[in-house]
Amino acid sequence: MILLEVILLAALIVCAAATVLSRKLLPSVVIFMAYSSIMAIAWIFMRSPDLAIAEAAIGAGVTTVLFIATLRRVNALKEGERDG
Amino acid sequence: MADFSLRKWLDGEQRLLDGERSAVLDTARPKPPQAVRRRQRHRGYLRRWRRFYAVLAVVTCLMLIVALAVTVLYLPRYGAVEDNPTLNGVVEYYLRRSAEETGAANFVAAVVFAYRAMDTFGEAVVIFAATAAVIYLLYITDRPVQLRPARAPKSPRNQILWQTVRLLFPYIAMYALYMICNGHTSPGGGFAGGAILGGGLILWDVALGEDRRETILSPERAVRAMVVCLGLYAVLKGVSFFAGANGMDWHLPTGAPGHILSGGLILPLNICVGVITAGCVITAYVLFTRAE
Amino acid sequence: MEALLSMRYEITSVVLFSIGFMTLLLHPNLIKKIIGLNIMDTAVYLFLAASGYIDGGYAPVLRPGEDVVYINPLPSSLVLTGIVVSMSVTALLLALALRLYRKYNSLDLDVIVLLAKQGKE
Amino acid sequence: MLPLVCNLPMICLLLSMTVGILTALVRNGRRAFFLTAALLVAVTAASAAVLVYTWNTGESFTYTLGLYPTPVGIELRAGVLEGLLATCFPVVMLLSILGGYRDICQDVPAGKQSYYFLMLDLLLATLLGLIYTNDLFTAFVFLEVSTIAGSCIILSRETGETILASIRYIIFSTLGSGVFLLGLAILYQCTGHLHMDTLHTMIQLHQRRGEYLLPLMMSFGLLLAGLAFRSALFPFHGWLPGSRGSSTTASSALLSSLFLKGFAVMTLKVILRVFSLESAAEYRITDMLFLLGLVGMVFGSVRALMQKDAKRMAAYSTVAQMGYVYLGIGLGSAVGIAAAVYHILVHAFTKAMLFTSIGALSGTAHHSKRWADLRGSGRARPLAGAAFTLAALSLCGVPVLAGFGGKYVLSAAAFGVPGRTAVTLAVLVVSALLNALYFLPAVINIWSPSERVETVPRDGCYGVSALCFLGCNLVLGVGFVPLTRLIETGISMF
Repeated sequence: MILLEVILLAALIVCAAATVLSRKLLPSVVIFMAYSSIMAIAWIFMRSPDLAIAEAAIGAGVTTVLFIATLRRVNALKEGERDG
Repeated sequence: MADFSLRKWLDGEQRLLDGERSAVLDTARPKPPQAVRRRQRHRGYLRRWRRFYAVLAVVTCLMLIVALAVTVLYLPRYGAVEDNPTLNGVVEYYLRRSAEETGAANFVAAVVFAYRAMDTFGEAVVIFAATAAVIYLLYITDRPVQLRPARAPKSPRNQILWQTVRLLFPYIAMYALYMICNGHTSPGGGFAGGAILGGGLILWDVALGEDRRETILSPERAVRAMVVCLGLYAVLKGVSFFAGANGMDWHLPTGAPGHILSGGLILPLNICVGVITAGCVITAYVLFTRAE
Repeated sequence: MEALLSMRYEITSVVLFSIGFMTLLLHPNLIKKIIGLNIMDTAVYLFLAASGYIDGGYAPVLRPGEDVVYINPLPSSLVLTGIVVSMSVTALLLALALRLYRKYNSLDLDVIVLLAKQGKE
Repeated sequence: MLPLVCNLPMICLLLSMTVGILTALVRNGRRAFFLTAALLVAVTAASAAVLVYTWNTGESFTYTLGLYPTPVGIELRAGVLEGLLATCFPVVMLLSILGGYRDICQDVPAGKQSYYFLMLDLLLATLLGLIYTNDLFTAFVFLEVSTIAGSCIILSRETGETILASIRYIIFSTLGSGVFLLGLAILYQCTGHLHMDTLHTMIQLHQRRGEYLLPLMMSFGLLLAGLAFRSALFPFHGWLPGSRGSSTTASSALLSSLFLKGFAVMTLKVILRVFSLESAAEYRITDMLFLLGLVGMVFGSVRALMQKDAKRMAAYSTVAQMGYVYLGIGLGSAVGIAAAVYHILVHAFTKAMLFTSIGALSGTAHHSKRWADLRGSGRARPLAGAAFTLAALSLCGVPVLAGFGGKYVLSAAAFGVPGRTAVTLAVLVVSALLNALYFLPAVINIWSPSERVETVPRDGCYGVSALCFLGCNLVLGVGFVPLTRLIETGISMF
């Protein structure tokens, strides 16, 4: 069990490092989503289902959607309009 | 004159920029030669400072890691049952008495909405303030306010997406509502349920096609719903704070823990919080993709 | 080694905290900074939540009629508050990033600071 | 049944949040302004009642939020000091909004004005929350509310510069609150409480037994570092000048004079209520704060000397003035802390007056804040010129004005701490000289003749606010003896 937890935590660190180091934005947002999902699993290991649900819905779900919406808008802006 | 403030360090001001970026910057505005020379000298200065600060930051950070890691070893062991100061009377109280006192089977919900209700109200205000700030930034302008389609008009609706979402959406909404309304009996609650509801609304909005001007829930309506829910929260909790501090015995019937109609104020508060979270999520998404 | 292993969650959260902290301070790209902020926050939440775990404890939902050990619900409720707060701050920062991009056509704070300075001169 | 007065802190807190929330539905900026002003008056009156009540009873009271006694539930706590601060802060806020109202109308687009006032209401809620709370986690929640409200207040004028300043501000404040939360998590792990008074007993217990000394020290440091990030203590001040320089008058006045002070009050709470002055001295925290305060005083003044822009100069002067506050805390005695609190009040009133008068003066120069453009502006608006002059003189420490009281109290406190008297006095003198060095040319500049005289319409709002500020300034400058006694009483029951 501890082995599983250690692997999980190592994956967490790897994901965090990969998010920060990846050169493109969209991949790093997607890796961040994976990071949040792993975090949700870590919280299940701590017997906190409330947190796991909240993290999966808010961290991995909503935050990622907002990031992607922003990136998409930025790409749309890159092609056309901008003010001032 | 080099600027020694932490701000420069934070933003990496005028770092020697790599090829692409310096191309952007040089074409931005031609400079007279003297100014260029001065600027280059300035830039050299700042680059050295920048490097110094980067090294400083890394060193500070490493020191912080080591200090924290050593500190961690002095803390009570993870999961310890003995010698653990966190297992004191307070936790005992929550676990032994909260079920009968608040009527909620979920201890976390009891703590969030009954014992530490003020924190949760503050948190709901944070969500509301963030929504208001997003609206302030992206929505209100001097011109008449309007949303624009996220994609060029008349682009055909994606049929696969539309059919899938039409099938899925009722289940998502039902799941979210279940989670919000059962926050006091099972894990979940208003925040997670509200986020799921907001996600479902986003999906619905995407599937309806992004060439429309109107959205599934306009920011004004979302704000109105949020204000009503926050007001309700404030009134309910204000009365309960007042009654509690003055020793009056005012509370809703607590009911049997585990039953849907139990938990006194927790169920209405969960619904309020769910609406607030969902409103924040959908408003932020709508404005990110469609604001003029 | 034994000690490190027994404090695995705390150690991980310290490492994550410093990753997030460094990104927030040193990365020039705004989106990366926001991600770093989120990593830093979740690291603190991991630390806080780890203090609530009790060996052999059950999830903090009442099991009627059973005399079992539950985990400490207080850290969970604090972290629940925290997760939602960091989502709100993220939304606000992203909105700011969009505005900034519309003004300067860049998300790179180095470039933006320089453009802002040129605009002033 | 409690006396009705004891309910007032909770009512003020909930009222300011609720009014803020309802302001979102108000479309008209003027109506939102009146709503906010009414709220501020009500809160001032209520807090004054709390002040009088606690002064008469001679002890602070706690107010449990809900049916549950602490440490299970959470509570507010109010005493003389809390009452005093909660009375003064809304007054400063009201006067700043009044003084900067014309600029708000011009700088903030009409549709956004009600949202601007919404954020001001939330700022008030934050301040009240930080003043009254007796629970560390509640303080964290209010820190986050202040992050968002503050960023919008900075963004009052939407230029690229303010957006950048606002982002910088959010980054610094989230760093600060992240560090604060980490400290809180460590503290929770080794004590198991969040309620401040219970934490205090637990910490004393641990220290007597010699347990968890390292984690306690670490958490103390982290909590203070987080708050120092927020209150722009010297090495963490980087976000401050930009955010002050470019936003509207009322925003800069409020952010400089009040916003930072809420976190300074929280610092006091962490030192006095959660830990204790002895352990702060033992962990060398007071030495650290003393040193940073000293450096901040000199550094802020030197940087202010180099600015060509009035608002940026005032912003760097704020860095220096925060140095005074932390210097007072760093003296490590009750008198020193009383001096720090007194300086918080002095600076709140004086700096708000300075910023509003700069705003009024720049109205004659097409809203430019550069000294070159402000030349002769005092002749066009004599009242604003006089207010600027008096505020500047007050910051230099001329007698009868508030700044003199602050410096006097601080140096009197320094005499009680043998090792630090000489250093404190020397730096106080140097800082006063530096203040004079950058304020006197400014004062001469605004009064010197200039051919470019622009007539501006009379501004009644500003007149009222300037006169009130002047009155408060004189009161603080003359009445420092009874006021410090009040503050010392407040600290003894803090």
